[in-house]
Amino acid sequence: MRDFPLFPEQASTFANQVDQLYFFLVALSLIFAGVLPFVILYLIVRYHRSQKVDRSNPVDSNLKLELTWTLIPLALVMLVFFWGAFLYVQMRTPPARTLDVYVIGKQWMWHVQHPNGKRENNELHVPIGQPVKLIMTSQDVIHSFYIPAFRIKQDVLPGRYTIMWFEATKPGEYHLFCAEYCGTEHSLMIGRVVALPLADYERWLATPGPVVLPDGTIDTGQAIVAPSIGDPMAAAGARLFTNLGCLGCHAMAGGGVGPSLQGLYGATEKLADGSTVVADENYLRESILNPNAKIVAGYAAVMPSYQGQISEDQLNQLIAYIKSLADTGN
Amino acid sequence: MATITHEEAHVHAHGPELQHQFETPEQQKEAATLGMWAFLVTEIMLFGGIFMAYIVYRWAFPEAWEESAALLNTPLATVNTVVLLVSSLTVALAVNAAEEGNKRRLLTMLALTMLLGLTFLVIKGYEYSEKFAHCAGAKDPISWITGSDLHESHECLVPGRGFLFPEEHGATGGSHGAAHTASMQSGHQLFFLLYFCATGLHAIHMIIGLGVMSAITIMALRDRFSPTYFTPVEIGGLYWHLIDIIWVFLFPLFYLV
Amino acid sequence: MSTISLPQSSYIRDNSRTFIDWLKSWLLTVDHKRIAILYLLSINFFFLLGGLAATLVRVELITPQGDLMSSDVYNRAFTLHGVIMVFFFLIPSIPAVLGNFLVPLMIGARDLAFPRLNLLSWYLYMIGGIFALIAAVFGGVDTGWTFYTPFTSTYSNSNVVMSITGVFIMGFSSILTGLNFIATIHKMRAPGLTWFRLPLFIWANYATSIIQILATPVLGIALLLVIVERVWGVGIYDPALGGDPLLFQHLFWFYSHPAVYIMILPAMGVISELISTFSRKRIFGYEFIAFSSIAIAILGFLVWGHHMFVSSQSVYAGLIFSFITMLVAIPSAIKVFNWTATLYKGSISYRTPMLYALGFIGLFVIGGLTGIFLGVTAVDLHVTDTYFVVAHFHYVMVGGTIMAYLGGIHFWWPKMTGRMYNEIWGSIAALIIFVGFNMTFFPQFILGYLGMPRRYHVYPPEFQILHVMSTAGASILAIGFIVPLIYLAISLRKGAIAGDNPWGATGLEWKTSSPPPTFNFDKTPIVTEEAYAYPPEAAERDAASWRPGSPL
Amino acid sequence: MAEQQHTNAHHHGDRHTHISRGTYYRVFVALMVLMVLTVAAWWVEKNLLHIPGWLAVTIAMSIAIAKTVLIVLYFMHVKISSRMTQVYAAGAFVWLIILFVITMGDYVARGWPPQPGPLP
Repeated sequence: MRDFPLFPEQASTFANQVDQLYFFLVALSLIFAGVLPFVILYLIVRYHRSQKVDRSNPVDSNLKLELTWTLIPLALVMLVFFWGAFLYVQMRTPPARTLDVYVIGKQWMWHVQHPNGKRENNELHVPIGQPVKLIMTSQDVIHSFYIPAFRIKQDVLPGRYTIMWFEATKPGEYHLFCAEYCGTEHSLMIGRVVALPLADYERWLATPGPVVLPDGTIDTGQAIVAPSIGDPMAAAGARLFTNLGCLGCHAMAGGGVGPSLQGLYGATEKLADGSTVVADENYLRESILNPNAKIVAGYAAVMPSYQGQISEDQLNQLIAYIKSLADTGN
Repeated sequence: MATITHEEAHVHAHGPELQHQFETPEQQKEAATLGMWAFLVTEIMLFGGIFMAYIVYRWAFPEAWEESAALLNTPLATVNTVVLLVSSLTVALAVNAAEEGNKRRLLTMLALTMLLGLTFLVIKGYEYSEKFAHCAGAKDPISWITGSDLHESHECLVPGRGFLFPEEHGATGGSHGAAHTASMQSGHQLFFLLYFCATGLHAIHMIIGLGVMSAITIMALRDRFSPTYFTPVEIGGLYWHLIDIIWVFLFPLFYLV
Repeated sequence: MSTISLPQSSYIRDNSRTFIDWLKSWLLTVDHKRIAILYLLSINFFFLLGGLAATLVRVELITPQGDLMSSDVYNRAFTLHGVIMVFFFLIPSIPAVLGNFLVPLMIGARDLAFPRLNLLSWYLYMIGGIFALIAAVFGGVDTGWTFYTPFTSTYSNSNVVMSITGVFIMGFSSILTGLNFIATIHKMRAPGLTWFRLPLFIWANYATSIIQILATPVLGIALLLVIVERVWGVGIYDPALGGDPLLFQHLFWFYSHPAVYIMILPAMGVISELISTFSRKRIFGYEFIAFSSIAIAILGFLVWGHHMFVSSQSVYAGLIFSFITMLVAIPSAIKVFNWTATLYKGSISYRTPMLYALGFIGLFVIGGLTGIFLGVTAVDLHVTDTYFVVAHFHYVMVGGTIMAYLGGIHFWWPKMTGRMYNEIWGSIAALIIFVGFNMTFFPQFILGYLGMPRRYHVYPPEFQILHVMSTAGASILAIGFIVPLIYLAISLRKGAIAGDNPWGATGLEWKTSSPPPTFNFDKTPIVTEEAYAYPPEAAERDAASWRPGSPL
Repeated sequence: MAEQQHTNAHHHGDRHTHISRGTYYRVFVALMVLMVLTVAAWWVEKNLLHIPGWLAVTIAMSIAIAKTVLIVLYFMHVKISSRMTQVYAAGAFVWLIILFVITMGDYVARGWPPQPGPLP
């Protein structure tokens, strides 16, 4: 017997909350969609033209009745709106301390890189009981990262990062879908999410394995370090930072042509035009690809663009590196 | 049942300009005006989409906007604005003449309007051809046509694969090669793309407007209008004024950044 | 008028002698009724075509593997289904067929305000349709009917420009219909026909027309920019060139959300007519139904962002769009309650149009309520872009618009053709459609909550049972759509002569002969009473006259 | 035909009012003045004093709106048109504003290009 599910598994902290709201909505719907048809059935049988019943004094308007069936539904939808809104804000606001995983979508596969440098394709291993933040971008068209068992979905856009977070609660394997139509093999852009206890996750992280990189080359010997020791994604970023000559201007001690990046991530930067901006992933991304869009106050617009010179993959590593500078700076 | 149809009855009761579906000339005129306004609403929303894109990208790339607008020919556009405003006056006077039944003045005003409309298009065409000439490597449209004075192109403001924003106008200065990738120029290219889309769509409307005005002129020549019936002049005028209004916004948005 | 023969002169008859003359008399007609018939034929053709594409999609989905067709063909099939059904069937369906036929009749006018524009709008519709057909025949389109960028503008290798041109041209047809109705309803009402005496169908069409003229041009420009981007390779929506793909979504949904109301508002208008007529009662809460149409038209413009909750639109915008979406639910609820209340103390008959109307209420309630699920941000994050959405909008569009369209066609069929269809077959078909529809789409709600994404060609095997149920329902639904074609066609020759007012309905369209003469009324009617002016004792009298053997 | 008069006659009182040629000329002069003003403002902020961008845009747009109002009211006869025409003329601009304000509201709050709000 093939399994025949009627309800999806609950495997994240959101799942139960979303389902509660869902069941509340189903209950509300049953009151309307379940009762109203019976009212209609009753009326059309009782008042069928063959029935001899009292039809005197028909009414064709009643303000009280109109107000009742305007205001009661209004109150109910407001209730579900606020319920949904609070949950939504929560689902869209990642906590401060998260495990950051970088995701690149491309026609038609998902490419994932963990902080320690471990890569995987069309799979996502996550620890349970730990908030995980996915920092996602696309190389081509719009995709959407969707894990039904976690009740969460976020479009993945080219040219910017979108962020999604969740906390898995139950070990197991779950579906991973691309939910935004992205071309011919859209329905093959699927995979699995493996939720593991933290210890198993760390063991898995330390296991090297060959993986196809987004640019098509095969990476066989990944430099894997135990997650507690260091951050090889950031290490790769640091190497890149040196190789690209960034250090020439962005001296760590400050005083260079460009601002120091020490403690930059998460800080509020003052810009030349007087406005301020919070230095998050999207700001860092823009500052690398299009440096002149936002000039930090006190510096000249002299940095060249790295658009087309580094891949999405390398960009992720650079950003991981800059983020690691914030951690040590604190 | 009556055998005389309404149409026959109406042709007798009123002039031939009253169409069969209407009861009175007033009703016909009001319906035409309201219908035209509904159409103008549509036109405004059509340009609204382009203006929406304009607002988004100007907000995203303010410097690119300023640098790009400096390369447009503002004096010519100013002349064009005057031309269009005058044509709006002549159209308004044409409607006035039709209302007063003054055929001579009506024809003069219509002719003036079309002449001004053509002037606008000629100036606009010159502006466009300047841009295209630069892409072809010529200094101005005349040398482009004659084929003389061709040199290595350092500017091409027509969006597309050959788009090249001149370095000396960019904020970055010329020393960094990487500063001139497609992405760096995207703001500039978007400006010119929107410029060509918006003014091009406007020019198409202008051409349609000229067609409408010619049709009205022919009708006027055939004595189709009277002080009681000049609806085509009136709704044609509305269309012309709308073209004018759109230019009133395009002018500061593109040339006076 | 006698009920023994059709009237001597009507809009259908003419004295053309040759076939060419006859053809010309139809293709160059400016009579709103003939144009409505032209629309009826062409729209039904597109409906069958869209239905064929849907059949392909459903048959493919019987098995979880892609064994019947390749993914490319599948993508083209669902795109064809979406483009044809949305742009060439649902949007024009009720306004262009029933609206065209009935608006002048219902307001006592001889024609629409701009008959030639009306004909032009049909030609634009046909040209747009031909573009879409050519695009389909020469390889098809694989973008989905939403044409999302940058896939559509940069990556798709199919006939995008051709299809978009078709949709663009169709848009102008829709605009012309809208502005024609606006001028007509404002300026051409019969003497005495004040706004609050208008049938609710007119109110609904008026609200629809407002949406058509305000929203359609924005779609036009959004699609035009996609064409510009594709043809010239410049980036207005492509982030690689500085553009923003979300701008397209904003412009697209600024049209396409109100477009949902272009589809459903006229349907609600039809239902108001049917419920009142077959209850023999003035409609309950006339003003509330009338103003709720206008409220839906206006609020409908403020909610487009609820299609973009997961698109990386700002959280603030998401909350505001969600809030207004909740408000839109209210006028729809008001309508449903008022229709139900109309039944109370009526004299109800189960004629075919009434069956469709009752079916509409049931299905629309489900469609509307699941719309609230989707409007609630937190739930939407899970169910958007899944079969839940597919089921929801099919409940609204098929369960709503098509039920009303069929109900309206049956109700006014005697007025259009002068003949009655077979009542028994009519009722059977209505029931088949109702059952088949629920079987097709209810399982899709479960599929959607399970997480089955839409537009999937192959899918995990545990979803198969629900997909098979859905396809089984779809085959019943298909039969339900074929049956009316047959008995309606037969009725053209064999149907009983209907007479002017077979339903005993109020409304000006029933005061003229069936089919109506070319200029609708021999004498411009003067209106002295409100719409649905059934006297208080009408229901009682109707019930008293019922004998066993009279129609149910 | 007398009894078939159209009923929607609430504005019949002013339908024969009419805008004189003198008004047209005066409106035209006002339009030209406004045009000179907008170009002058642009020239001043380019060459003489630097003012913030938002102020320059506000000036330019206010002048454009003033011109539009003049054209719509007088040249397009909306001032003496029926109430319905006035509603439609105003409606178009109201709907434009809906489109602009809501869409830009999203952009400003979301931050695109990236510029995060308090809710990332």
